[in-house]
Formats: sequence, C-alpha cells, structure tokens
Amino acid sequence: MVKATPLLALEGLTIGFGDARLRVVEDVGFTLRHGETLALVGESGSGKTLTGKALIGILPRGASVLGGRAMFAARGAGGLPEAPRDLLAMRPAELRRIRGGRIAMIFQEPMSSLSPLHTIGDQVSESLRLHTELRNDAARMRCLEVFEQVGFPDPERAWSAYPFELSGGLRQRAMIAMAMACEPDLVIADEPTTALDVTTQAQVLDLIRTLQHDTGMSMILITHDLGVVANMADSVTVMRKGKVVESGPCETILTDPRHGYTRALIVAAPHVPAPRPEASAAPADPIFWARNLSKTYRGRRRGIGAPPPVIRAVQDVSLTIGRGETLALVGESGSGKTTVAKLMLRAEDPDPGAEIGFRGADGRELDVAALDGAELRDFRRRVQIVFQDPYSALSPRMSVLDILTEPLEIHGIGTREERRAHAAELMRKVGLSPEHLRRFPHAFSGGQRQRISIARALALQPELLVCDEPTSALDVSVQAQVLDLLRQLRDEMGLSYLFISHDLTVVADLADRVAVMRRGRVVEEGPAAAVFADPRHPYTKALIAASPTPDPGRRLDLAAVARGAGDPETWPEPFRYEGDRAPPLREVEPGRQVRCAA
Amino acid sequence: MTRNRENPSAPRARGLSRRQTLAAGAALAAAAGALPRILRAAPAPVEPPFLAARVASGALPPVAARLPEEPLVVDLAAKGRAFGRHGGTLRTLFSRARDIRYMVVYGYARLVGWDHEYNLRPDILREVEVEDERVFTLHLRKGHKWSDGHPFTTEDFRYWWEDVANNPHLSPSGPLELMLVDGAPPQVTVLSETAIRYEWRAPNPRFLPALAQARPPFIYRPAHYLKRYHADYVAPEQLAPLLREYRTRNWAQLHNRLDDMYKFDNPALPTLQPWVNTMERNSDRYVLERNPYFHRVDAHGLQLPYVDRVDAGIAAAGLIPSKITLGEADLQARTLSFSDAPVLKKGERTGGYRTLIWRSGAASEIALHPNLNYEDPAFRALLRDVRFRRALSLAIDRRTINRSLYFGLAREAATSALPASPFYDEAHARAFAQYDPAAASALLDELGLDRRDGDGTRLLPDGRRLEIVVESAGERPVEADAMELVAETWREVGVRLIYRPLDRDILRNAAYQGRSMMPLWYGWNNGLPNPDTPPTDVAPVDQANFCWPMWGQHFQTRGRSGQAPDTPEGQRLLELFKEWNRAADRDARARVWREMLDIHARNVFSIGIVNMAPQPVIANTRLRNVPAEGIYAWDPGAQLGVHRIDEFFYEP
Amino acid sequence: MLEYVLRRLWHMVWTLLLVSVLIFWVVNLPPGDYLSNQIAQLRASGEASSIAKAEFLMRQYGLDQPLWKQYLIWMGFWPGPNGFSGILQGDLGWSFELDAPVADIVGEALWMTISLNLFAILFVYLVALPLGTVAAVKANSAIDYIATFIGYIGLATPNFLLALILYHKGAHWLGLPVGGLVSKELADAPLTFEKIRDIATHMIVPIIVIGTSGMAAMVRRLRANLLDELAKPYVVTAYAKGLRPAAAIVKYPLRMALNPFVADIGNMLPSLVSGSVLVSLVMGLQTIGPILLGALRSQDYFLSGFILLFISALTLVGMLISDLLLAALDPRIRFSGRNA
Amino acid sequence: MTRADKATDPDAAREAMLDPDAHYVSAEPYDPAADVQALERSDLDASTAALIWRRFRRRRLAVISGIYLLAIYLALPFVDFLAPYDPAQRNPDAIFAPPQAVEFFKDGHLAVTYPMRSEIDMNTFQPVFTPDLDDPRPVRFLARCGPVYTLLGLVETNMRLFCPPEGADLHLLGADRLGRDIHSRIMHGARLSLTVGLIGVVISFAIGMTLGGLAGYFGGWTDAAVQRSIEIIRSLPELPIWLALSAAIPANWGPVSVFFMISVILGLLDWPGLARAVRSKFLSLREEDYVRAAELMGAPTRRIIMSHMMPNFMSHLVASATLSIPSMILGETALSLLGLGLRPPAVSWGLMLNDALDLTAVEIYPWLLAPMVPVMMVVLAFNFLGDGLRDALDPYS
Repeated sequence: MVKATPLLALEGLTIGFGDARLRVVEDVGFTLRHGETLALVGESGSGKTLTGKALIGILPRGASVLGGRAMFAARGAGGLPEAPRDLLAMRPAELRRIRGGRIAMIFQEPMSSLSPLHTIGDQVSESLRLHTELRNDAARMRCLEVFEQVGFPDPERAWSAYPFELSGGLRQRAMIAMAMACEPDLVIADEPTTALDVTTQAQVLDLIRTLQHDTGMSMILITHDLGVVANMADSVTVMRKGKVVESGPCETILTDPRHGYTRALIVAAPHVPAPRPEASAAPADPIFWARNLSKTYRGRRRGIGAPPPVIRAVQDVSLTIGRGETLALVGESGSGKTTVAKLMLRAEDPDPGAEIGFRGADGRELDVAALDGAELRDFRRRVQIVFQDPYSALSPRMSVLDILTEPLEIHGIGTREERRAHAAELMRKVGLSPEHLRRFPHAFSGGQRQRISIARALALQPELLVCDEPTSALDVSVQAQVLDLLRQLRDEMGLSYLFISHDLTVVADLADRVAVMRRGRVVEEGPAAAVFADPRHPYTKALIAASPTPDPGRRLDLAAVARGAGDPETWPEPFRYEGDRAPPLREVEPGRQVRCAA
Repeated sequence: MTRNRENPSAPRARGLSRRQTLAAGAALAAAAGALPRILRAAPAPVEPPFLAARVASGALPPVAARLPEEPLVVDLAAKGRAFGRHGGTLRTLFSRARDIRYMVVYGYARLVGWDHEYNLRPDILREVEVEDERVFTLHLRKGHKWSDGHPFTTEDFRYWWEDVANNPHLSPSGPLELMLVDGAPPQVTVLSETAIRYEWRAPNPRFLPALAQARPPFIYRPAHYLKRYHADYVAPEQLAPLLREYRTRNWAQLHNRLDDMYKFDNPALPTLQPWVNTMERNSDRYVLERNPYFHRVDAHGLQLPYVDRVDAGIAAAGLIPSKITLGEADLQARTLSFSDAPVLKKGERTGGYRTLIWRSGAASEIALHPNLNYEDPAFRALLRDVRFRRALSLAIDRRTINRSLYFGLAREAATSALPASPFYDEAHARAFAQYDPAAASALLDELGLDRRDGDGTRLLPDGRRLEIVVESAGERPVEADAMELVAETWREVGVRLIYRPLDRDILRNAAYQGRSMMPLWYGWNNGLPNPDTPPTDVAPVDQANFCWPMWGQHFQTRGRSGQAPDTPEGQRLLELFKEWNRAADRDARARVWREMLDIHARNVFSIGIVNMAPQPVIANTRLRNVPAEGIYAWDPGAQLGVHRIDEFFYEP
Repeated sequence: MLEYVLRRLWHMVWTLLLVSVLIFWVVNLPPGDYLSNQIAQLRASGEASSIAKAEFLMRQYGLDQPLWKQYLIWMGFWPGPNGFSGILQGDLGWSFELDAPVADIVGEALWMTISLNLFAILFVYLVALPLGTVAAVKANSAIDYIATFIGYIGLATPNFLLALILYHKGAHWLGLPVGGLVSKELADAPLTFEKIRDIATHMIVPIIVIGTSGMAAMVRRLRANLLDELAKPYVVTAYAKGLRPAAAIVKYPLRMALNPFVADIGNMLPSLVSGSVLVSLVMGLQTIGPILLGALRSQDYFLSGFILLFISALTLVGMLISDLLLAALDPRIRFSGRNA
Repeated sequence: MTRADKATDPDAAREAMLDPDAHYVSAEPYDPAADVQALERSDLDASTAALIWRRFRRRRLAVISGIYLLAIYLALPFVDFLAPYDPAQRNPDAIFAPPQAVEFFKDGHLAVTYPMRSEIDMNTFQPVFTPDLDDPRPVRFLARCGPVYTLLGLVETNMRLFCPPEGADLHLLGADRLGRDIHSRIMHGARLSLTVGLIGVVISFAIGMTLGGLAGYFGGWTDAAVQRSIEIIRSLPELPIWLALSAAIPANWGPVSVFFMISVILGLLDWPGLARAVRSKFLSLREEDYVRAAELMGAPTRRIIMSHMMPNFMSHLVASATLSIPSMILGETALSLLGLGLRPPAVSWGLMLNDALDLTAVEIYPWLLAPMVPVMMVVLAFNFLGDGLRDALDPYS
C-alpha cells in the first residue's frame, strides 16, 4: 500500500530540562496526515505542550530537544506536498519562516497570550507582514477578511481594539485569526478552549472545525478533555509523564481503550447522565437557605457630579439546601454564583432585605444576616468552604499539620495531642497518608492540595460545605477523584453541600438539586435529574448541549447552544429579558422553577 | 625693595613717628602737597592703548583731560616696585556672586588710605587738614571725575550728608555712629567745590582711620546719578515708572538699592575705584574695565591701573584650587587656605603661576571667645571668671596645633599685637599661652569645679557637665582640626569641648543674642595696632566682637539694646576707649592702647591659639610688582588692597 | 482620558497646596528670620539705610503678621499691605539676602536646573535602556554581570566624591572644563552654536555625576521588569509568529517593561533634584541648588520657600507627566480612565 | 487492530505509534491509587525559610555578600581589638604619612616594617617620608599598645590584634592631616556608618509597616490619607528637611545622640517606599484564599495578620529593607558633607570622606580617599544581598 506523504511525521522526540537533562518528553512520535486532526491528550505535566512547542522551536528557557525527527512536508504551490524537511534540525532563520507561516499555534490563555499594548489588528497583521507580501491596506483587508471568517461581529472594530476590550471568546477568536491569517498547513492548538465557558467553548470548537474544513489545514489539538477530542479529532495520542501510552484512531481509542490510563480518563470525563428516577421535589428539611438575596456594587464615579454606576452582581436570588443534600449552583463566570456563596457565608454583606437562615443539627435556627461575635464564630464552625485554586488556598508558610490543626486552635478545641490525632484522622479521611502531615503544601499536587483543603474544611466537623468550583483547576482524572471523595464524605458524614460550578456535567452525578444562574439571576432550578432530563430554559439547554462528552456519537448541538448562550435579551419569548427587567421565576412543576413569562 | 625684603610687613617706627606729626596738624596735607612736584617732573600723561580707540572716536576725552589737575603720582621706587606697562586682563575667582564687593576692597581707592608701611595717606583726597582731631577739612583734587566723567566735587559729600545720612526715609535711625561724637553730629561746611569741613565739638580720632577701612563709610555719593532717584529732587510721577522697572515699592527702597558703593553690583553707579564693574548683580561672572578717570598715575605718566580689565569668575570654593591649577586665575588669595598649598605648588607649571606665602595680619588666626554675655547664668559666671579663661588657655597645646596645621609656620601666641606693631610685647604674646595642664587643672579646681563624672568631665556646681560649645562660621576646615586638638587637651583637664560649625550669619545672630557660648573666630582683625588705630577690637564697643556682643550692642545702639558692661574690666576698657577718643596727643593714645592690651593679656578675653598664619597667594608668572611676602589682613590692609593691585602689571 | 487628566490635575493642585503649607512651616521652623536678624545686626553697626530697607520690607511683606497670615499673604490668598500679591498673583517675593526680587534671582537658575535635570534624565534613559535590556535578555551572562556591576558602582559611589574626581581627572586628561555650566566668557553671550557646545561640554561631568545613581537603579529595574515580561505567554506568541527574537523583544516585552520605566520619571525627579542640589554645590553649577542652600542657611525664606515650592511642583509635575505618559503608553490605563 | 498485539515487540510498537491508523498501546503500567499518595514535588517539601535558603545559596555573589556583611557586623564590637590604633590617636610625626609597606616572613618575623623619618619640603609644602630600610622592626601581634579600651563593655585592656613595632609606626593605609591612622579610623568609622543604616531602617520599617499596614488592611479613608501623605513626602525635597531637622538637634548633644537623631531623620524620610510595599502586599494577600479561609474559620484579625499575612510578606520586606540600607549609608555621607551629619570627634566614613573632599586629597594624598572603598563594598554587598534575597523569595518555581 502506497501511503501519501504525511504532513508531519514525528518520531523519537526527546526533550530534556535543566542542567540535569531531566527527560520530560521521551521518545514521542506520531504521524499527522493532511487535513486531519490529531489530539494530543494528557494531564498537565504529561509533556504534551512541550511536544507542540518543540515542533516550532519555541521551547521555554532551559528546555532543549535531545533527539528525534519531525519531518514536515509543507503544502507547496498547487497543493502538492513539498519534500519533507526536519523541523528539529532546521536553522533558526529557516524555522522562523515556517513558524507562523506554515505552522501556527493557538495558545490556551488568550488574555495573556496577546500583548495588552498592541491592537488586535496590529498583532494579527504582523504574521502577514512577516510571511506574505501583503502590506498596509492589503494586509488590513486580509485581516478583516479573517476576522469575518472567525466570526467577529464587527471586524473594523476588532482591528482597532485592544485585547482587554474583548470578551474571552472574542479574544480566542483573535488568536485563531492570528493563526489563520497566513493560511497555514498546520495549526497547533494548545488547549484552545480550556479557559472558556462551556457555551463559548462549543462555539470556538465549532469555528475551528469549520475553518479546518474550509482551508484543509491539519491540526494538532492539545487537550486534556476527551469530550473535546471526541468532537474534533481524527486520531488520538495519549501521553502520560512524557511518554505515549496509547495512540490510534479517535473512535478506537474512545470506544476501545486498552491502556489503564486511557480508560481512567474516559471514565473520569464528565457525562451527561442518563435520565434517573425522580428525586424528592423540594427539600424537606432545609439546613441553609437564602431569600431575596441581592448585591449591588457601586462602580467608580465617572465624572464630577455624575452618579456612580451601579453593578448588580446578584439579583433576588432565593435558594434552599436540604439537610444531607447537594445544591449545585451552575453558571458561567460572572453570573454571580460565587457572590451568592460569599453573601451566604457572610464574607460580604448582602443588600438590605435579604434573609439568610441556617438550622443546624441542634435544631436552632440562626438568622445569619444578623449574626455577630460569638454566634458568628459558631456559625463559621458549622459552615466551611473549599476554594477553587488549590495553590492559593493553603498558606505556603504552614505545614499541613499546622493547616489542619489551626481551625481547632482558633476555636480552642482539644489539646495539642488531640488536635494532632485529629489531623491525622482527617488526612486518612481524604485519602492522604498521615505521614505527610509534616510536609508543606508545595510538595503536593493540585489534587492532593485540594484534598488538604477539604480536610481543613472538615476539621471543625461542619454540617455544610460550600465548594466553590473545587475541581475546575484540576485535570479531568483528578477532578473525578475529588468528586468521588466529596460524594463519599457526604455520605459518611451526612454533610450538605452548596456546590458551585460553571460546568453542568461536573455536578451531574453529585447534585440533588441544580440552580442555573445567568447574569445575577437564577433562570432555572430544580431536581438534578429533572433538569438534565428535561431542561426547560434555553440557557440550561445550551449548557447541556455545549458540554462535550467523550462519546463519538454525541456531537455538540450548536443550534441549541446558539439559542441559549447569547445575551438574555436575545432569548426567545417568553424567556427574554428587557434590559434590567426579567420575567419572574415560575414554578413549572413542584420543586421546579424556570424564569419565564407565563 | 631691600627694605621690603628685610621686614616685609613692619610699619617702621620711624614712619609712624613721622606720621604722628602729619596727622596732628597740617603735615598730612604737606606730604600730599609734595606730590604734584613729582608730576611736574614727570612727562605728559600717557594714553592707555585700551582706551585709545574711544578717545580717537571722541567718545572719551584724552587722558590729560581725564586726570585730575593734580593726580596722585605713586612712588613706585619707594616701594621697590618696577614701572609697568598698560594692558592685560587680571583673572580672579570668587566663590559667591556677591563677592564682587571685594573688588571695592582690593581696588582700595579711599579718601585716605594706609600705605605699604601702614601710614595714613591721602588718596582720593588731595590733602586733609586736621585740627585737634576735631575739625577735618577735606580737600578734593581739582578736576577729579567719577568714572562716568562727571566731576567729583564737594556736592557729592553734601548730598550724602544732607540728603542721605540725614534723610529720615533713607536713614530712619539717623547718621552713622562714626559721625556722632557724644551723640552730636558734626557741623558740615562746604567751603568750595574742592573743600569741605567736618567740625565736631569734641575730638573724633576714629574719623580718618575709618575712611581707610576695607569697608569704609562712603561719606560721598555720586549725587548727579542718585538725585534721579531721590524724592527731594524728582517728582513722584517721574519716579513711578522707575519703581515699576526695578520692582521696588517706594523711592527709598529704590535709592537704597542703587546707591550701595560697597556692594559694587550696580554698573550704572559711578565709582572712583580703579576698575569699573560692567555687570549687573548676581552674575556668574563680572568683567571690570579700567576707570578712565582714575586719579593715580605713575611717575612716567602712565595712568593707573596698569591692567586694563579684571575678569572675576564665580566658582564653587572647593573647585577654585582646581581651576587655579588649570590656569584660570592670575591673582588669587581669597578662598585659598594653607592646606591648599601643596596642590597649588604642584600645579604651578600647568597653571602658569607662582605660589607666594604671605602672613595673616589678624592678632590671632584662631581664637576662642568666651562670651561674657552668655545667656546661661551658671556658665556666664564661669566664663566671666578670669581663672577659668586662663585655665582654658593654659590647657591648649599650641605647639602641636601649629605643627599639625601649619607645619610649624605660624606663631604660637595669645591674642596680642603682632611683632610688627609698636605695641608688640613678647610677654603679652606668651601670657597664659604655654601648655600647662597641671596649672590649668589647679585653676579649675580652685574654681570649685573639682567634682567629675564617670568619664572625667568636671561638673558645674549645679551638677551639669562642663561642656563648652564652640561654634564657628564653619568656613575654614582648619578650625575643626584645631578644635579637635583643643578638645583633646581640654579633656585631659576635665573640660568637654563640643564643636559646631554654623553659618556665618547664624553664628553672629546666636552670639548677638547671647545664645552662643564660645564663638570661634579670628582674634582682633587688626593685629597691627598703632596709637592712631581706634581700639574698637579691644573695647566693648562692637557687637561683632564675640567676647561681649551685648556690651558692644549697647554701645553701638547708644543704649537702645544690649547691656552696659558690668564688670570692672569691661567698664575700664570702655572708659579707656572713650579716653582714646578724647586724647588729643599721640602719646596719650599710645598709653591708652598699652593699658588696654595689658588688660587683655591679663584677662585672656580672647583665647588666641596661633597668629601670623601662612596664607597662600598665587600670582601669574608674568604678573609683576606682586610682593613676595606680605601681610594679608582685612583691617588695616583690605587684604590685597594695601598692596595696591592697580600697580601690578603683566610683563610682555 | 480628559476626565483622567483633570482628576490627576485636581489631585496635584491639592497636594501642592498641602505641600506649600508644609514648606512654609519648614522654612519658618528655625527661630528668627533673615530680616529680624539683619535688623538686629544692622541696628548695631549703624547702617541706617539698610535698617530702613529691612524694616520697610518687613512691613511690605507682612512679616509682622502672625505666621498663618503670612502664609496666606505669601500664597496670595489674603491681601497683604499691598493687596493681593502673592505667588498666585505672580509676585514671588523678595530675597532679602541678595536684595532682589526672587523672580530675578531664580529665573535663569531655574532653567538651568530644569535643563540639567532633563539632560540627566535623558542620559539615564539613554544609558539604562540598552544596558538594562541587554542585561535582561542575556541574563546571567558576562554582559549581564558587567552591566549590573556598572550599575552598582554608580549606586555605591558617593556623588560628590565622584564629582570631584571626575572634574579633576576630566580636566587634566580630557580638557573638560571645571565647574559651572557655561564658560564665563560666554556667560552673557547670545545662544550660538558655540555656546551650546560650551554648555554641553560643561554638562558632561555634572550629568554623569547626577545621573549615575539614578541610572543604576534604572538598569536594575528595567532588567527585573524585562525578565518578568520575557516569561509571559505573549512573548511566546510573538516567537510563534516567526518574529526574529530581537524584533520580538523590542516590540513586545521591552515595550511592556518600558511602561514602569517611563513612569519612573516621577520617582526619579525628586531624587535627581535633591541630588543635584548637593552636586551643584560641590561642582559650582548655576542651578537653584546653591541658591537654595544659601537661602535656607540664612533663613531668606521667600527665596527658599519659593524654590522649595518650585521643586515640589516640578516633582509633582514629573509624577503627573509620568502618569500621563503611562496612560498614553498603556491603553489599559487610558481606557479605564475613559470607562471608569 | 491486529497491530496492537505487537505491543510486546518494541520496534513494532514504535511503528504502531507512528501509524495513525494503528492502535498502539504502551506497556507502561498504570496505578491510579499511587498518584493520590505520591508527593509530586518532593523537592519543594520544606518550610519556606528552608526553600528560600536553598535557593539563596545558589546565588553565590549574594552569599558572599551576606557572609561579608555578617563578618563585618560581627566584628564591630571588637573593632578596638582589631584596629592597631585608637581612632583619635594622633601621631604628629605621621601627618599625611602615606600607606606604609609591610614585609611578611622576614628575618624570622611574621611581618616587619620600617621606621619612617619625616621632614617638610618647603618647596612643595608636603611632608616627605623616608623609610629607614636598614632597620626592619617586627610588627607585634596580640600585644599591648595604645590607650586602654573596654572590650564589650566588660574587660578593660589595651591588648590589640596587632601593634606597631617598637619605635616605629604602622599606618597600613597612611595617616590623615592630624597623623591619625586611616586604617584604624575606617574600622572605627564602620561602627557608626554601618549602624546608621540599621537604625534608620528599623525606624522606617516601624513607620512604614504601621502606616502601610493600616492603609492596606482598612483601605478606604485610611488608605487615601496614607497614600496622600506618601505622595506629599515624596514630593518634598529631602535637603531642606534635613536642614530643618538637623538644625533642631541641640548643640550640646553628644556624638552618639546626634548620630541617633541622624538615623532617625534618615528613617523618617525613608518610610514611604516601604509603606507602599507593605500596603500593596497587604492588599494582595487579603485576596489570597488562605487568608479568606482563615477569616471564614472565625480567626480573629490579629491572628490573620500575625500568622497568615506577616510571614508571607516579611521576607519581601526584609529584602526591600536590605536594599534601603545602602541609601542610608550614602545619606549619612551626604549629610556629613553638608555639615549636618555627625561631628568630630565621632568617626564615620562620611566624616572621613568629607575631610577628604578637596583637591589636595585627590591630587596629593590619595590615601585619604580610602574610605570610599569600604563605602562601595558595603553598598555593593547590601545590594547583592538584597537582590539575592529578593530573587530567592519566590521559591516555588
């Protein structure tokens, strides 16, 4: 069988780090054909990004290619492949001509990957100036064309805009435009959607797919999300600790994973759950609730005399968490979900008129909004929080032991010995070895740290945990483990959770009830199973439709996403907002509310 | 020349005795009257080439018409000086813009001035007639003109006396103290265009010496110029635009601003000095040009000064030695100190100058002045006790200081008349000036200061430490070193010295208000007193004398402020001062002087450390007539003034 | 943007007002004042005309008033004996020591000071920019160490000593002029090419002396900033576009690191001005430094007060300029100014 | 599909990896449980102090600087013992003596030097020193000489590390215009010059921490006030403040009190920089989750500040303090230059340099400028140390 010359044939790539030549990537190889997409899958630290960067010679300081060949056959004139040349052996000047021209890269974090001081137009047209004959107006025309292509609503404005003026999705489109400007043969997309909200991700993925289809370019998609892979890739290479553990055509890998790691990844990936039997309609024994919660911030005064603008972060939110239940608060970033948590915890004071109640195991009802002094301290004992960023959540100056005994110390519980024993117990509870008590947070991986955070939150034996996106900073496999742990702890200790997440699928298995937020308001609320099985609100539907799952058979439903993910003003009747006015939250079924008129 | 070499600075006893007769009667005039004879013998006046063009163009009358009918013909030969030639620019450096005033000092054109032997001679005046030190008739040179060519006449004297000194707006507190004898002003009579008489009811022997000072009272002003700004002569509406122009708020302020003959910073103000300033005040550089109407000529008929221009730059004091070694000055003494000598010497070749070492003319180069008017009563009592002052003086190791600071080139002596003075007395110089810590300790013990604290410092009866705060103007680095050495030997006798350099003005004000305990200054400006020198340095008549600022103030303000002397010695000194003023004959004045010097030697009012300190002077290698050795003193002498720099010239 | 400028100006005005109060208080802190001192002194020495002048001035400038009123009169908030005539009305007062209007005395010196400091800043930037850039790009190389070392030496040498040595050696080895900012021959000449050249040669040593320590700090800051920026993802983006490393660094991280660098004018000005006072004193430069020192020492407080106020204003203007520059350079600030 | 079976054969496996159509499975084992337990970065498993130290140790220049500074600070109490002369000890025969040669291991002595004869050359006005080379004399080690001093405030002795030979002088760095030994004076001067910075920093630290902390923690009105005063202080030229404050020091204060006041003045003017640093650090730390966690745990404010915030910004402050010491040392020299700083008989580097501030020193007696060397060394060392500390502060990368 005569094979066509592939676009890129990488073999034996080995990358070393530092003086010790620590091998971070070892003997990695794959082949990418023209027009196809190869997914490079692995968790952080697996070497997938380094592999991508090595191809175009932009390894970070200290890293160097120790071996390997990357035969790249650019599309020549007339679409016929040129003779393959080794990217890894090229002289810098030669490689520079290919870089950005024939091979472009899209980075993960569009905000920091774009220079804040230069306009989008300047940055995008720069590739054209470097790799084509296009100058000035011609370059500009081409850029505007690309902007149009990547879906900028107003290409002219995009040309003169600065990155910080754009939303996250548009910024990523700008990155894509930059990569596409020279019509490259290969785009290396490094986690292009990880930093985006689910609905935006869906749109961006769709864009990439369309572009690829239109231009016939190939792509290396670096990601940890098998859901994305399922939607995008032709073939998959799974990496772990710098080595390839499994590779093959996408369908094969997803449906018939052979390696234990690949299997774990697939299992861990979030799924839209199958319909479950109906759970209780409304919480019978509420432990923690809020009524009419609002929060307005005063912006900076814009002029002398002008009233300061008002930012309504949370508007009229009412929630109830039943004892032993998990309420998931879901919404994109900026939807006000974290503010709700802060208000309920009294980390911030809500606008007057709000009511926050807590009824502990002792049956006493606390008016949380009015607590202070010893009562507030008592409340804080019973309600604990787990933060999103496992790095910021633990003081780097304290050993794990100090971190875990501190809550007890603050509340004067137990003797030194008792506290220490308690800490060891907590470690075991969250699946860590008590031997590690003397260690410092920085020695642990993100997942381990999140476990320590959870252990700290459990130290005072609270009745309720607020989990503020506890897994969003973690890799998929780790995320699943932590979710498992949380579920297990809830069942063991009879905890109640307020679980905040931007990803509906993450909470699918854990949550009893789901409240979906958008722009400071709850748009749909109800039992988890019901919401998943039968989402009523267009936004909820969009969220579900936009969640990529590692199921080659289930592609993203972009039409649904488009309907619900836009501005509330664009929602179909009867869900549409009129400026600041929104339809009321109506009970459509017992225990199920949707924000809609009539 | 030979005489100069033998004894560079000595006002010869012979000269003095001659002048006594001159000063007593009409002889001063007689001596001056002898001068025109030399002129008659001399050839016709020679036009300086510098002015030739202006003369040719008619902008300037020829030299013969510019000179007074009887110019002052300088006797170069008598001083062993060479005849010079016209031309050249004399470059010198000052450290502050306002130091341009030193050109008035150095120019040293005075009504009467000290000559090289420290005799008073008429200078601007043709002659002075003195009767009983009471009636002074000043005779001007006929045809003498201001630097702008306007005649210099007795009207200029009258103007000052009547329209300035006695004008309540310009002089609200009345005329100078010098012009008052027992509070009464003189009767001033204009005799002619060239003669004016000042007549007091009692003798005013200070009058003539005062006119010869480095900073003299200018009892004459260019009336023709100043009248334009005087409200008595000009209508207010004519003054108004001038007030605006000069941004002054009334005519008196304007007049005051424009008529300062000493500051030398108004180029429009006519002058009689050898060089005329051409620059406005606060310049970075002053260029002075020869005064076409200057009244001195040499015996060959060359109008002085020889040097056409003076170019005075302003430079930071610290950089002046550096600039000198780069050849940026032709004549410099000010701002140089002995510690600069090695650098100056080393830079002679590149700088094209020679370094001369003159002698300071103050009675003491470094002297401590226990302030008898110090505000703290306990310390004041101590400072007023002669034993205390003697003890402090005895506890100074003058030899070491001389060796350390001057390589032994200065003279270790108490504040006393220098050897060149007729009142020189070896015993005065040595009085309490030997290093004798034991004697000092004994005296201090005797004073009841025998208690000491932990580090050996004596305690006052009230328990305070015997800490003497010495403050100085902080202008001379050598002062700090000297104080460090003094502190060392004082500590051995249990006295703490705390040295604090201040600013000159701040020091003065602190002292005047009795806030300074022991200022450090020169001891008596005049180290060369003779019977005719007013004993202002040694009597409590000047607040600038740090021994007794309050007493001086009291005298100077005629009792309006300050305190009257309240110790027998102070009162006696004041009495003697008055006696000197009244004394009609020279011997009586000499007697007064001797007694005052004696009182000072016994009382150690000013604790002198060394005198006749070496003073470096640099002169361009081509500059002639610069004395190889000389006295560098403020009064008498006006620093370089008495050496008559108008007679310096450049050899080709 | 306009809003932002106005707000900054408003801030500046009232800071300056507070500063003026503080300055007035500080210059009046030492007991006595020039005129009263002078009058006491003159009264004794009998220089009647000067006393008259002094007393006259005292009344004219309201020095017989209570201190707070003196301040108000000085600033021109309160009518003095001649109606409103304070700094606000353009009357800077009278220098008693130099006996001239303050405006006359400081006029030229102010320009000299400003130009000297501007040149010093220019020097600092011209030297620090390449040095700091090279040091950062070639971090931990020999060049880096040399640049760092030069910077540190500049930082560690006392300014005045550097002045003296450079002057002396410069004069003897290179024929540079000693002291001053212009040859005395040209002091009053019109501004010709020759005079400009003369001033330039005079400025070499002072600029080096005044600038070195600031330059050292700049090099180090630029190096640190640039090192931070070099690690940012957008630099990788630039490389990934195929930009040459040098071009990429200049266009992106350097441009970014330049912002704090430029904004440092505001930080640098006060220290430069303060430093130049000292150096001017040692080097005999015709800047306001020596005048200020003299005025402070003799308590000539109209003069010292005005100069201090001027320096403070200069500093505040420097800060303002650096803020505005920063806003101009950094769209994020510019736009937040527009939007917030 | 079939190729997957070849996984056991390495070559074939590689080929499968490279074939996009083949299914390649590596033989690497996978144990999910191990991941949960294993430490990821055991290299970072240490207290922050230890990590900082570990990282700091790698900055060789900083370590050397640190050791150097530590050594000289430790030596300060023993200066009397280490210096051969008392700083005030004058030697009238050694006025402006140049640095003196010492020969080592000669004639069975560890070190010898030669007596100097001095005379004044009246042509140059310089003293001329001629060593008597025929008369080598041994330097005395651990000998008694000079005035008695009190070691550490305990022992009165005149034992010194080394002493000039009998009948000769030992001016290693020459002597000044009063014949005082420059080497000894530099060593004694270090006492004041080096402590001036420390005291100044302590003061500016105290003010800066308090005000910066208040501004950072409470924000709002307090913050605005502090910010404004920082701005004002920064816009005031230092010089007149120095002048005014120095003029306020009473005349009869001893050198030590004056010295202390100078330090205070330097400290009083230095705090704004530190206050800003503290403020911004406070602001950013307040946002850290672990601080919020402690708050939500019910920890009192004091505890939050003391045990959560302080340790995390202390090290940064130490670094910036280290960097501000040199400016204080230089400030002292500048103050001395203006005659506002210390006064003799106190000995400091600034005073010594002030004495040397004329052409004579540069041209004729260059050894008078010797104090420049320690000033530069110390300033450099503090800077290297500070930079090293700052670089080491973020040890988690």
